[in-house]
Amino acid sequence: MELGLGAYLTFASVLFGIGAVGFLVRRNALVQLMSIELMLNSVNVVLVAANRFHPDNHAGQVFAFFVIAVAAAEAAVGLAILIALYRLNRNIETDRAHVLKH
Amino acid sequence: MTDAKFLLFFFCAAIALAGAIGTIASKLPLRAAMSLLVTIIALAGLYLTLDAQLLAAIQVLVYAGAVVVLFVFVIMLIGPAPETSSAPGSVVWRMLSLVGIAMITATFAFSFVDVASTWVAPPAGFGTVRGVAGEMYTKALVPFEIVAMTLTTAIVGALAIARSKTASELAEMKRRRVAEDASAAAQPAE
Amino acid sequence: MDNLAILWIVLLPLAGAIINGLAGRFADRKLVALVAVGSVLGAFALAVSSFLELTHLKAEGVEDPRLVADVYQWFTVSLPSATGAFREVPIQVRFVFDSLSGLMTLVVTGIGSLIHIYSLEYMSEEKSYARFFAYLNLFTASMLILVLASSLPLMFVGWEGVGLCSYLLIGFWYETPAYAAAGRKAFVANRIGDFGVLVGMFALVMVAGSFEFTDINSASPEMTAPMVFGGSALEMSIATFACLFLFLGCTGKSAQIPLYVWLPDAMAGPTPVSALIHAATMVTAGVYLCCRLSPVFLQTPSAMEVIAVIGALTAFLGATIAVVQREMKKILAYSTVSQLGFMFAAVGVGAFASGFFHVFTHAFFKACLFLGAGAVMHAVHAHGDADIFKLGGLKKHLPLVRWTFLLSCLAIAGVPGFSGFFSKDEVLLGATTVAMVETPIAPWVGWVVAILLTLAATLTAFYMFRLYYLTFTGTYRSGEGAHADGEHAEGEDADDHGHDDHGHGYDPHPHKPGIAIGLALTVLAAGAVFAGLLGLPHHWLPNWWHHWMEPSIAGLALSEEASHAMGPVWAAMGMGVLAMAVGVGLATVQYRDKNEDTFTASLPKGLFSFLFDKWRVDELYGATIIRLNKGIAVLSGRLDKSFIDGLLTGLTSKAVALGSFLFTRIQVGVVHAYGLVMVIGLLGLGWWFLYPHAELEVETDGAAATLQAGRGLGYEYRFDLDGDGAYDVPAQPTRVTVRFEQGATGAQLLRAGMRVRAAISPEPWPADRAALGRLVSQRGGKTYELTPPLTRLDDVRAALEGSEGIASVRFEAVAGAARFAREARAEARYDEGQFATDRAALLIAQGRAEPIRILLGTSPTRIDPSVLGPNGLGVREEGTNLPPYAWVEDGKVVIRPNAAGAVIAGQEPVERVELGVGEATRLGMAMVRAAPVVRATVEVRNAFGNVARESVDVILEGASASARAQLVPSSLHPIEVLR
Amino acid sequence: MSALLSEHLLTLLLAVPMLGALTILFLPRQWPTAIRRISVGFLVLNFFFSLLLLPEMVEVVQSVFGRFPGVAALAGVDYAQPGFHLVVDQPWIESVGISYKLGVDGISLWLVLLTTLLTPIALFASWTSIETKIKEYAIAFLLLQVGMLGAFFALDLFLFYVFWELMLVPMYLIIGIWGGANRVYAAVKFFLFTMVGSLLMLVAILYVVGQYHSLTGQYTFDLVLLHDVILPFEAQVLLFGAFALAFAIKVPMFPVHTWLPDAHVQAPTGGSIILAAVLLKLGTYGFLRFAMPMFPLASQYIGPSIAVLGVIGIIYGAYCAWVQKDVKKLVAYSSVSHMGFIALGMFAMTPHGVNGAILQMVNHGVSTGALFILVGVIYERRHTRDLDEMGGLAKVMPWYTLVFVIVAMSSIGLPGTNGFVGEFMIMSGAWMSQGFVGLGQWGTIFAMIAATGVILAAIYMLHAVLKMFWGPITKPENEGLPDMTRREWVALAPLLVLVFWIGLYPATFLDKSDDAVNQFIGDFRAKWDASSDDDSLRLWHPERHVAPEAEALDEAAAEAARAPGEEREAALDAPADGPLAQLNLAHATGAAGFGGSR
Repeated sequence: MELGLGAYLTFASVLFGIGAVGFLVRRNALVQLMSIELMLNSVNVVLVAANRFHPDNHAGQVFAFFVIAVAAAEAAVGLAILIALYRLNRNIETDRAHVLKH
Repeated sequence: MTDAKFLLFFFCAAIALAGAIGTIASKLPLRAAMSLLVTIIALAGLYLTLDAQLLAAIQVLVYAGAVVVLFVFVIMLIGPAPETSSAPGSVVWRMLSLVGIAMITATFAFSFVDVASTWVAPPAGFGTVRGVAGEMYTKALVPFEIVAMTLTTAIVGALAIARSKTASELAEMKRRRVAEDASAAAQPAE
Repeated sequence: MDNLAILWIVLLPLAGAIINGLAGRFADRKLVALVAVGSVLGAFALAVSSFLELTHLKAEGVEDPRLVADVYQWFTVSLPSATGAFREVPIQVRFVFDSLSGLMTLVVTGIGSLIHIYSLEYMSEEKSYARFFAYLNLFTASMLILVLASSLPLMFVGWEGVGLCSYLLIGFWYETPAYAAAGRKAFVANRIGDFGVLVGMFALVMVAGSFEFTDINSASPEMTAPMVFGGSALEMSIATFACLFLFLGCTGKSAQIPLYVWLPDAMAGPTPVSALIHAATMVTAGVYLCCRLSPVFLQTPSAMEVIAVIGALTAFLGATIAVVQREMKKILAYSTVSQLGFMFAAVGVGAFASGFFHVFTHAFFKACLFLGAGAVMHAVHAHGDADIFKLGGLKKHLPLVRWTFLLSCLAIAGVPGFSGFFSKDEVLLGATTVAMVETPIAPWVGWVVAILLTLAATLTAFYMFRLYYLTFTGTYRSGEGAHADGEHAEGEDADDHGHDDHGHGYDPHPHKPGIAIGLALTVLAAGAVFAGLLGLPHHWLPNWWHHWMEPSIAGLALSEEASHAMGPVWAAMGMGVLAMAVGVGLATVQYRDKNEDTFTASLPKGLFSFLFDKWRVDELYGATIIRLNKGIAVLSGRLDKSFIDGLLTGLTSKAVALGSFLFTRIQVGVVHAYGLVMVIGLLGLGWWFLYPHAELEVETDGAAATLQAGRGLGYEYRFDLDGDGAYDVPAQPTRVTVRFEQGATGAQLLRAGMRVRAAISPEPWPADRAALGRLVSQRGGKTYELTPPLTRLDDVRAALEGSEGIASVRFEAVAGAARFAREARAEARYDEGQFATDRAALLIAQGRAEPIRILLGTSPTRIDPSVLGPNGLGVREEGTNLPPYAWVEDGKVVIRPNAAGAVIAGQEPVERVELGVGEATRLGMAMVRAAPVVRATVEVRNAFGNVARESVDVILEGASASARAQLVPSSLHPIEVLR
Repeated sequence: MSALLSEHLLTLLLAVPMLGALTILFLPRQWPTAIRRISVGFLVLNFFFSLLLLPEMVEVVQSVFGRFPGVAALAGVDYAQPGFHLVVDQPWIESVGISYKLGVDGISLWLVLLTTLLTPIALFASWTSIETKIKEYAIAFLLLQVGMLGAFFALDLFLFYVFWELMLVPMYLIIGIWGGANRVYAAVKFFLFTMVGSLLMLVAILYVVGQYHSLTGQYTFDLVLLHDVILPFEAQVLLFGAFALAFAIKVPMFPVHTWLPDAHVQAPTGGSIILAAVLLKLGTYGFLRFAMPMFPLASQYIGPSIAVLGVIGIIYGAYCAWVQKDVKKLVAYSSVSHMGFIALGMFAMTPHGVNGAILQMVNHGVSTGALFILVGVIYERRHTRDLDEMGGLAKVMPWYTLVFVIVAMSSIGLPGTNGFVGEFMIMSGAWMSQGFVGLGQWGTIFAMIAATGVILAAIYMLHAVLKMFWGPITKPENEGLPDMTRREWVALAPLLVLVFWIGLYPATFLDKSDDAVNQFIGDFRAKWDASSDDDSLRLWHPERHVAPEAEALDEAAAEAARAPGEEREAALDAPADGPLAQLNLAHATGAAGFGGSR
């Protein structure tokens, strides 16, 4: 069986889908953040795989590196917000956090 | 594709998907974090099949070593409470989202399945520290610096958001609240 | 710059004004006086010498003697010519001293000097001494510019300059609000006139092609052409248009109906100003302008008639108002209005020189009267104006003033022998000439003018002597003891400028004027007596004036016989003397040595107050024009804030607020709702990226068509242009034939195959799903078909040749293979064989309108009958309405008109019309043509291998198909298709 | 030095205020006097540099400083020569043809000098009225000058747009920070109005550039090149409309003028001066430089309508001015009225009409600038601009009165002052505007209505003078007001000189712009002729443009020639895949691919 780019892309899209479902279905902000990490990782898979099939340079890998860095930053800030939210509401369920509505 | 890589791909992909499902399905946040860890390590394996050794290492270091640990810290900080049962109305929303996402994923996945590609031998040094770094510090230097600044900003921001109030600030808040309450109490009296 | 002296006439007073204006505040009064009087006297001296030079020239026989000072070119405007090119018309700063302007210059500088001298004493107690003289000098300079200017724009400089000085001098005692308001009124009224001068100027220059007076005058015969204004020819000639507008300017400057209202108010200024500006010089500028442009005015009898009637009416109106006024200067002001009316009446009846002669004599006696009034006011310390009912008996106190005043009164009343008699006689003669002799001007105008002027002259004689008697005879009514009844208990504050001192008495001890006042009065009185001698009645005596003015001022062309007719002469003289006698006599009877108003008080109450309130014209203007304009101003001020700004800012901000309100509704604040929106967005994006969109567009040109498919990410296209199911536009067809070396082993072959793939892998991602190199043939070595971009063929070739076991690589084009291609556009030229047999288009065109296209299939399609023309609905014989139908049968279009069209065209109704493609016929009012249709399809595939297909029916409007069908030009009759 | 001065004079003129802004930036804010002196110093220096634009001044400089190296190499600009002078053209963003292209000609010359003259005066006149954030104020002024000069110089539409917007920001800050009580409203209004217009203009610019690209295959924002594009009539109307909206708002023309009174009333004195004297001119200048030459058919079609708006503005602005209580508002509305004259003159399309419009721009800058300084003078003393609060000032401030009356007279166009020459040229220009190009039959009517504006100008201006100066002093606060200070004299003196200079000897100014105007009208007519013959999208002078297709084809052919043997066949088979193919996604396969296959 010949596995090519298609296999990686398919895998990435499924992983992205799982992440998206997690983000939408769960109400726990922590899990939602993790779902976001899943989605970011799926994108990284696409980048790295595409790079592998066009190995002239490392654009894909470098970009994936940046994605990881930004994801780390996002996790840090996201978790900080989460703690602030927790301090305010005593829970971290996102559908109860709509203070900023209107 | 060598057989070893072939096997590694399937192995890692299966574990990663399983971990991902575990992440979103487990009731306890801590379990979710552990599943995420599994997924991330499996992804590092996938990177290896793609000749991205450095990235595989970074994946393990940054994600497993930092991000997931951060998650665990936070879980420990706020208590590993499971999700409460949700209001009935929002279930419809979430089911709709679930179905929608499933449809999209299927669409994408089936479109991607047949994408043609050819395995070519990568040039020497592909995916190694030397190869990636050589490119990152030449061609992508400016974005690299920007990312550095972003990280710094994020750290400062995270600190600013997450830190608790100082004693004097708390006192001030309390004083104001008391005053507000007093005026609110005075209002109906008039 | 031919004559420096002329330039210095203007520059001297100007320099005086600048020096006094800037430095006078810090300088000694004597110095100020020296500069002010010296500069004007210098100008006068220069004017006299220039005038003598002029007389010399005249004596030497120069037809039109003139001294010219050409200073510099101010700016240019460009006149459009018939060819569309522009001709530059320079506007020169050029001063011309000719017979007309020379005389006027003499008047301005001469009387100006006298009034300057007079002011030395009169204004001696004034604080803003230097300011006064600066203004006065500036006025003199402006007036000289006005007079000496050789062209309309330069004259306009002086014209507005005197207006400005008038404004400044009327408001000289600006602390009294009423005075300042009077100044503004004068300026605005003048400005309305200036508007007329501007418009008139533009109208004239379009014909004359120059701003110079001489050019305009010489071009005056061309000005009888109708005026073209706003693209349509008016019912008046250019001359009439221009002259009426110029006359509007004159009514402003020279205080004629309807703009005269400012002049009586202008008496708020110091008396020397009233004498110089508002009696002797500035107000006569209008007459001067008319005289300057007399040839143009003579081209337009209708405008002249208007001027004559308005002048006469003004004369009468001014005189009636003057009769009942109480203040000296007010009476003199209305007298001035009235006398200006005389001048314009003269202009209007074509007696320009006579009008100007009246300007000349009037300058003397009116200046003398004003200065006399000033001397009286100075003597009794009246400020602003002097009420004649508080004066009286001053002949004892002020003998010199009394005698000069009397002489001037005699002059203005027209007592024979005095200057006013001669000039007024000339004016009346002009009117009676028009009335009794054949001229271009209607005789009734002459009669109206003569009668009105006679009445005005009568009134003039009356009110002037009323003024004289009440002021100088009788007893002094402000003398000591006159106010024993305590009426004047508030103390002596009449000296304080800015107080309205009506109701108070004056200084009980009038004091005699000094040398300066006396000198000015004496000289002017002499002028009032003798100036008339320049223009003795020419029927008996030599008339220097007309002779002198001949080159500068045109007059009515009279026949030999008419110019010697004695009727008008006797009539004019009779009227003048009669008027004088009645007026003076009545005044003497009523007022001599009287102390109260015996006559005017006996007038009916209503008439008196009507006259006393100046015919209520100010009130009329206030209630109509000013109120209207103020109303517009207030309204626009409010509208600007509420409506326009409200619309621009209010409406938009409301719209934005509404939008933001709506958009904030969307923000429900629930994360999952946002997530769902994201899902929807993803769905859209996914659909967009995963499935291609053909978006086929067609452009046809004759039998050819260009098809263009929309662009998209990684799209590839193939076209079927003629609907036969085969894709006509193929891929970039390149076949690579790889020949292997003899005896290559299986392993080598396998490696080579790998190598081929590896070499092509830098292909942009993703390429053909079935791998870049597809094995298509194994005969004679393996043959791969590749679709790499052609720019990379070199790389491919190098890579292939470098691989093991490959002997050679050959590229060849693949013909006819229907493959996906990257082209988005395809062009096709169709021939008959490609036309669809089951489809056709019907083009129905009415007249030159864009045709209506109807696509037909094999089943009948209903056609809207109105496209065949109005009421195109056919009526079958049975009486049922059936619309026409059309369909395609055997590649031909069949139309069943159901009598449609025949109704309009009046033909026999046809059952059935058959058109081959490309054929045309006429149905009703429309040309109907069958156009062939081909079916084109595009198939688009994107990077993910999803395929979209879109088909269009291409209507080949221009296709003439074949020889068997010819296009029928619309001019021919419909072809016979009846079966 | 010589190269700097003679070749990069325009850049220098932009650099000096920029440098000034940088210098001020690094001065401590505790030194207000130093900041004021240095900022005015830089502006004055720039004014002297800008004088080098005049050939006469170059001669003077050479006769005085001839022995310094480089000065002798200076060359005075000959404005009689057609085209732009002192052109600087450096590529900036080459991929889309944006360049740093500056130039000056007879049309912009006096506006540039007006800018360099009035900016220091404005800053100097508001020397004491600004007490807070002096540093920022000075920087805003210096940057404002960069923006204004850049907009006058720019010959690249993108560059023009950049400067056009650049100038918006400092003015927004000047109004919004140092303005009156309602300053934020006024500043936002000013900003929004101008932005709305300029965004549409940007769209229009991009459209024209796109059309040029479709004609020649290359991108450029160069005005000179884009000027050659002849667009279809309908497109011209839309584009001209977009440009006209931007410029009309800036001018401001009648219905979109409402930002001006608010901005003026709230702006500090210096801001008002610059706003009235220079910023408004950019609107009319934009018409002359961009909108009219690029779209002659539309300009001719819409021009009379804009002239109608101008005429309405003349009358309406005057009426509105009459009833204002606030002197500044009065002057602001008088600006609407005066700018209406300029619009009328421009669209008359007669040489003296256009020339008069240019002169009137300068006039309005001088007169209204002076008026705003004068209003600032009284505002500083009385802290009110209400006409009812004044009265009888002539007694306490005679010199102030004299200057005010002179400037008022110049504003109402008294002959002998600058206002008359401009208004006269404009009105006679409108009257004489005949033929196909210009106002045609409407000219006479417009001129006549405009002439009534002369009456109204007298009414409102004298109304203000009457209320302010004449009559007795009714308010005790007005007694003992000091007359003009030396600083105020210094600020006003150059403007007073200009009032009479232009009024008495306008040739100095008109001579420089004459040839440029004649060329402008000649060009306009020629292009109008060409476009009315055939208004399809095309280049007016195709020979002036390099056709890059030809280049590209040459390149492709050369490449094909390089490819040896068999490959040539393949390369020639699909010529469409040359370099051009990457630019144009859609391209023809050529008939060969289709053939007769059926």
